[in-house]
Amino acid sequence: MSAESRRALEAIIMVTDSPLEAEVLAQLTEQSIAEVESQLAELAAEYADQERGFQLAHVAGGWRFQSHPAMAPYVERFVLEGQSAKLSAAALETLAIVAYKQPLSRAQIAAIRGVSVDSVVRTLEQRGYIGEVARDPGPGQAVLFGTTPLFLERLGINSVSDLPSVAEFVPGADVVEALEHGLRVDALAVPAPDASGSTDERPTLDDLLDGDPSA
Amino acid sequence: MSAESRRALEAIIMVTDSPLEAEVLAQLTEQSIAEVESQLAELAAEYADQERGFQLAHVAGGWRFQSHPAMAPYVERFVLEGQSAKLSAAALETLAIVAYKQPLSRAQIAAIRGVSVDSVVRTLEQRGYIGEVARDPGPGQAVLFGTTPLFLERLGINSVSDLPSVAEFVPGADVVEALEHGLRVDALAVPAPDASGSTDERPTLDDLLDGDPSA
Amino acid sequence: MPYEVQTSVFEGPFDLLLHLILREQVDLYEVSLARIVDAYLIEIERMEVLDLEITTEFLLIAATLVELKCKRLLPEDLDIDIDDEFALWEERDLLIARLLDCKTFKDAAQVIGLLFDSASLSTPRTAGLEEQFMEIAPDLLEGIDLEDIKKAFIRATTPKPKPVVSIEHIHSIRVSVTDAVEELIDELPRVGTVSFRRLTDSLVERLEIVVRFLAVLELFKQGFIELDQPTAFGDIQIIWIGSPALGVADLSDIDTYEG
Repeated sequence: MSAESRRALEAIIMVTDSPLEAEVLAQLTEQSIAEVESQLAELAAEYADQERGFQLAHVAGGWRFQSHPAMAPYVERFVLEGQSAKLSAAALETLAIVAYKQPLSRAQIAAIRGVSVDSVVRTLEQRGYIGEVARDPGPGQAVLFGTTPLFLERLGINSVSDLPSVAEFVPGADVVEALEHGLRVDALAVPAPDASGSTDERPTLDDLLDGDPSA
Repeated sequence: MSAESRRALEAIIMVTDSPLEAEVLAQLTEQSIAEVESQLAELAAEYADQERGFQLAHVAGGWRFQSHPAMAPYVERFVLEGQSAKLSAAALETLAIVAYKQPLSRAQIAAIRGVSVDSVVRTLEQRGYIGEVARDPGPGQAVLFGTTPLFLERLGINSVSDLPSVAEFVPGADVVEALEHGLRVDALAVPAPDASGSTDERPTLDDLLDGDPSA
Repeated sequence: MPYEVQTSVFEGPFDLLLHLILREQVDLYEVSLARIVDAYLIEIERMEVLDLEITTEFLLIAATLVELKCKRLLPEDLDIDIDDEFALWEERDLLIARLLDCKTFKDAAQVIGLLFDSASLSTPRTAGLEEQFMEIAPDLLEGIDLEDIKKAFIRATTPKPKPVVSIEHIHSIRVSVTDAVEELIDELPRVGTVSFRRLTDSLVERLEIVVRFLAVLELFKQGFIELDQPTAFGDIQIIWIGSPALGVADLSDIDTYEG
């Protein structure tokens, strides 16, 4: 089963955006940490032998794929030529939410966007556009994010109060709730207000389809 | 220099967050697009031969690393969120129409589906699968919709021309016959076998409207 | 049968027709036209902007179906106008062509669904740049202005459409002709005579008024009521002449009585 678990390790590490601890990998592939570590070392050696352009590296207590240092000139060129400099729609939306609703937690951002925002938040943080501005006083003491002076500078404004007003715009109920509770909202779990009771006396779809003369 | 450039390709694609065009890769590695494409194909084949847990995939006009489909059970355990909810049948049908007939207007979609498509079009737009690609030059300047690169990405295909030909879906003679029978004009034609009994009675006005003479 | 489950199966008249003819193999004779017309009315109501082009097409198709059914049900007319006959065939073929088109994309949709499913087995790598390259990366906010930020915020916080559409159907079904007929049969015997304006003055939606008008016509055809309109474009008087003992449950008996 070692071949299978080695493949699984490659797959998992390929799609994560921050280094993964051997412990987590051991759980996911149902092996001991020692087994995982020996497989990771094997894989790393294989990539080195095959002179791949990437490495399996052990950084910050975890494992990740990264570009090979020898290839840095190509990556730099890619970065400098601006090909990497597109702020994705997801990143822009996240930035906008933080700008208008700060301070707020990662969980609140995720609840508004309806998806996990870890990697986007990290990118924005790394780029220096958002940062930790406070801690939630509640249990867990979640990090609360806000925009940075760099963000204001890049947009050419003095403070977030200079952002265009969105006062006339009413956000969705899910957004309001997410901001109030900081909890993830499951749209399906919320019963639609008019879905109950009133349907009883209405004709069923059987009626709608009923054309059978012999019924 | 081919070994070097293959390494460079691996390194660059490793640090991108969306599919990268062969054209960009060709510029960065100072090769022709054809050379780049053949190297990318070689790399993809190597990973497949070596039964890696990841693939080099050609999607939405670019190249990206992704986890191997066979490893989905492991990756799913890890990537819990971010997986968008499945599309409804109505949304898929609308998407199929846009994919095959683009560019086309909301009214044209509605005419094909025989239903109002306002809300489903909005859902697909919000998901980022379709978008405005042009304006009808005629009066009213209706928005014309087309599919987006994200749609191709989510479908794992490189371009809409990779979709199976629409000719494959044209209903067979049996369907045409069934429709012709069900909607036949001739009053003297033999009634369908299960319509027995009711046909010899003189139809009432209610039959005309309701088709339910004896229920 | 749970209501929602059933409604979500059919989306509109084409879907209904395709299902009835292809799956259930029923004949137009057996198909309830009033229900299909209702399905069209529901679709027209669901449109956010009343699109004249679509509405006209919907009505044309509904009219074709009614004409086909009339033709099939009424005794053979000996002096058939050959032009009318051809026109009907032409409309029928047009309708079949539309249904085939609709079916084509229904099948294509399944393949697209399968592609989605198989592609979802692979997860893309989106890790992006490593930290050491961040410093040299050009400003991501290049070319982004305040208006873009505002638009992105509005996009991100706009109410998302509910994933379940069937609720809209349930709501729309309130305006079915059958419902309106049942309401009238319940109400008219008590009031005896009433004007159409009076009958509809509590209704807000134009569609509800139209549906109620269709219901009145239906009752007139069935012989339950007399209609009187003293002046052109004046108010219509509705006079109940049906048996006062008849209730909603007896509506279906009328058919056998007449037949």
